[in-house]
Amino acid sequence: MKINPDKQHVYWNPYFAGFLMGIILLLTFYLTGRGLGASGAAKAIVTQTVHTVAPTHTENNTYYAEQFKGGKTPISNWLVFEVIGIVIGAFISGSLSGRAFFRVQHSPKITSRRRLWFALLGGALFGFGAQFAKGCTSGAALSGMAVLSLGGFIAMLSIFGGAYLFAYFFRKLWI
Amino acid sequence: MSDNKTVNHMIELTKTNRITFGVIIVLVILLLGFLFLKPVKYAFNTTLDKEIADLKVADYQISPQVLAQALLKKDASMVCVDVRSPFEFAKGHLPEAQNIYKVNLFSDDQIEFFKDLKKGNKTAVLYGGSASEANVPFMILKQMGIDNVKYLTVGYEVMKSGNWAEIAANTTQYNDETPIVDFAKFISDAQIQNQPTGTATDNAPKPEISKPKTVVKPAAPAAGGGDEGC
Amino acid sequence: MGPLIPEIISPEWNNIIAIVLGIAFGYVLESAGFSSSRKLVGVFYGYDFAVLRVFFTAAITASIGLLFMDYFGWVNMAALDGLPARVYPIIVGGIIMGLGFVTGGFCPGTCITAIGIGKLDGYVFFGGIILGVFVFSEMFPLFENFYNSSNLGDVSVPQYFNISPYWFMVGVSVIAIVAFYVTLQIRKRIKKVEY
Amino acid sequence: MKKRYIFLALVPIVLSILLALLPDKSNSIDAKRIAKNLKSAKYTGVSPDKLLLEAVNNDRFIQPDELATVIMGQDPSYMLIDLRDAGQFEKFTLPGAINIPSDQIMTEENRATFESDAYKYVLISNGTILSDQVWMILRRAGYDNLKVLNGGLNQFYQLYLNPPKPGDLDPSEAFDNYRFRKAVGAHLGLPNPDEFIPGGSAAVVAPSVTTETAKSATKTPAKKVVPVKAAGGGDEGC
Repeated sequence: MKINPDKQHVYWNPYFAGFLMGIILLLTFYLTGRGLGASGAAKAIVTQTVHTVAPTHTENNTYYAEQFKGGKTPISNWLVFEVIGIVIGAFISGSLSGRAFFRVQHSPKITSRRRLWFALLGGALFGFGAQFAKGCTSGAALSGMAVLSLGGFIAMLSIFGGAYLFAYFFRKLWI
Repeated sequence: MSDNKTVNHMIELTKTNRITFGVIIVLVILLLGFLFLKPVKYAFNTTLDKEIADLKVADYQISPQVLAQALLKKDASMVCVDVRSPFEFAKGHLPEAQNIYKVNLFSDDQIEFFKDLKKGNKTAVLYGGSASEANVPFMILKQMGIDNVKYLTVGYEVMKSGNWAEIAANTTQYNDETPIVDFAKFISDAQIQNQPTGTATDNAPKPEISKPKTVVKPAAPAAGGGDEGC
Repeated sequence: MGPLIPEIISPEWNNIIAIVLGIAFGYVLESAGFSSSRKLVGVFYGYDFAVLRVFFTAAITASIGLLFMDYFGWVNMAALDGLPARVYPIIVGGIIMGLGFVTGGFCPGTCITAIGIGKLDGYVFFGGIILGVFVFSEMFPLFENFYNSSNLGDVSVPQYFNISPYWFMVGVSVIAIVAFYVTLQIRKRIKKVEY
Repeated sequence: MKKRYIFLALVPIVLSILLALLPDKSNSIDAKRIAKNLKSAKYTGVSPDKLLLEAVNNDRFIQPDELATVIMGQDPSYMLIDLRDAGQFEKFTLPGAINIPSDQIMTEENRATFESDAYKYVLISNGTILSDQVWMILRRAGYDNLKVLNGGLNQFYQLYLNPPKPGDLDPSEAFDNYRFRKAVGAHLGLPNPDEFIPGGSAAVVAPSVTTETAKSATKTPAKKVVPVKAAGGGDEGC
C-alpha cells in the first residue's frame, strides 16, 4: 500500500470517535447484554494454554476452574472473537490511512530496546491489575460507566488516578 | 525501525460536520422513539423485596369463617369477586358476587373496578373453584400495586351450601401450608415397626397406633412388587 | 425488548456479532489514534487529551442512549452486565493498571489495535498482559480472600447513593463537558510535544 | 466552529435533563427501581398480562406421580427446591431436595441457583399456594424452567401413604397405578399401606394440630383430589 504522509498522522475528531464508540457500545449492550472488553481474551488464552499443558493444574486452581464451569471452553469466549474483530478493524483503518507497517514507536529520547522492556513491564502490570478489577479500561471502566455501574466508576477513577500518581516518575519515557 | 516517521506532528481533525450529522440522526431516532412510545398500561408496581416479605403474611387470606361472618352481617366493605368462568358463575355463586373471569382480568373496566374499590376503602375477596385458582389473579393484582385484594383459602364448593352460620361456626382450619401429618414421626414409626426384633417396641416414643401388629413385613417385598408395577 | 441475544437472535450468532462489533470497535479506536502509545499517555502529561475526550464522550453517549432505550422499553438496563463492585480489589487493581498504563503506554484494548497495525511495542505489551494474567492466576490462592472481599454486588451508582439515575446522568454530562473545556485550556498552555 | 461545539456540548446535557423531567412511564419502572434500591440485578421478567396468560392454565404444575417418577429414576435434570423453613426441611423432605426458604429466594447465592438452564426447578412446599406464589414472583423476576408441585408435600405423601385402592371394575391401569404408588411409598420409607395403619394417615397427626381438625383436613384432599390425579398423572408415571 502506498503510504500517504499527509494522511498518516491525521486522526478523527476525538468527539466524533467517542460518539461512534458510544454508539457501538450501545449496540453491543442492545444485542448481547454485555459490554466490550479486551483483557478477558488474554485470560482465556492463558487459561486454555495452561489447561492444554497441565489439565489437572487448572482443575485445582479455583481461578482457572471457574472458567471451565458448565463445560465451557475459555478459548471460545465471546471476548476472544471480539478481540479478533478489533485486530481486523484496526488493520482496515490503519491500512486505509497508511499506518499499517511494522515498527516500534517511542520517544526520541529513549531506545527501542528500552521502550520494549517497559512495554513488557507495563503489559504485565496491566494484565495483573486487570484480574483484580475483573476487567481493563474498556471492559471495566468504559462498559461499567455506560451502565452507571458503581464498579465501573471506581475502576475508571482508580486507573486514571493511579496513572496520574505515577506519571511524574516515568516522564522520561514519553516527553 | 522507522523512527523518522514519528517526527510529524499529529493532526486531529477538528471539523464537526460528521459528529453534528451523527448527533442529528440520533436525535431523529429519539424523536421516533417518542412517537412510537406506547404507554404500558399494566406493569408491576411493587418491589420484589416487598412481595417476598409478604409471602408469609396471612393478612391476605380470608378464611371461610371470616367470609361467612361478613356475609351474615352483610358487611359492605367486603366485595366478593368470582374469578371462575361466566358459565360456572351462572351455575351458582356467592350472594352479591361480581364475576370477573380470571382470563379477562386485563381490561380497563376490571382494573378500574378494583381501583374504585380501593378508593372506597373496600376489600375485594377473590374466590374460585379452589384457593389456588383465586391465588393467580390475586398475586397479579397485588403485584400491580392494587393491594386491597384478598383471596379465599377454600374453593367455592365449601361455601356452596349457603348456610353461613354453620360455616362460621366450623372450626376447621383451611391453611394450605400446615403440614397435615407429621411425616417425620410417621416414617420413623414405620421404621421401628419394620424392625423384626423386639428392640423397637421398647422405644420411648411409642406410636399412638401401635396396635399389636401380627405380621410385620420388611419393606423389601413391597419394593420388589413395585418393579413389576413400573 | 433487548438484549436481543438469546431471545430474538439465537446464541449461535453470538460469535459472529462479536467479530462484527469488534471490527467496528477496532476501526474507531484506530481512527481515533488509540494505536499510538505516545498519543495515549499524552493525557497524563497534558499534551494530548484524546483519551479523555473519546472515553468520556463514549461513556455519556452510551449511557444516555441506554437510559433512553430503557425509558422507551427497548432494552432493560437492569438486566445488563455491570461490573460487580468489589471496592478494594478494584481500587488496588486500578492503581496497578494505572502504573501499567504510564510504563507500557497502552491498555489492553488499544494494544490490540496497535497489534492490528503492526506496532511491535503492542505485541510485546500483549505478551506482558499474558505474563501478568498467568502470574496472577498462579498466585490466585494467595489473593483469593482479598479478591472476593468487600463485594457490594452489581449495583449502579444511583442505586447505591439512592438518587435518580437521570439527575446523576445530568451531573456526569456536566462534569464531562467541564472536563473537555478545562483540558482544552490546559493543552493550550502546555509545551507542544512532537510525536 | 466554536458555536458548533457549544451546541454539541448542550445536546447531552439537554437530553439528560429531558429524561429527568419526563413523566414516570410505567415501562421505565426498571429505571425507577434502580433509583429505589432494590438490589436484585437480573430482572428481565414478564409483564402482568403475559404472566396471567401463563398462569391461567395448569402447565406450570407437576403432578405427584410425575414427580415420583423423577425421584425414582433419579433424573438429574430436575432440581427439587423445598421452600419451607429450615426446621421443617430437616424433619423430612423429598429425596434429593435442597432447602431455599421462601423468604430467601432472592439472595445472591440463591438467585445463582435458579439461573442455570440445565435444570427444571420443582418448587415444593406443604401446599400449593406458597409454591405457586413463589413461582409467580420468580417468573416476574424472569426465571425460567420452574414447576410447582401440585398439592404440595401434603398431597404427595398422602398419595403414597394411602393410595386409593382400585375397585374391581376399574381398568387395569388403575391397578398398575396402585402398585406403582405402593412401590414409591416403600422407596420413600413409608409403611406399606396394606399392613400398617388400618385408620389411614389420619391416625398419626402433627402434635400442634388437634385431632379433629387434622382428620377433616386430611380427608378433604385425600377424598377429593387424589382420584382425579390418579387417572391423569399415573399413566405418564409408568
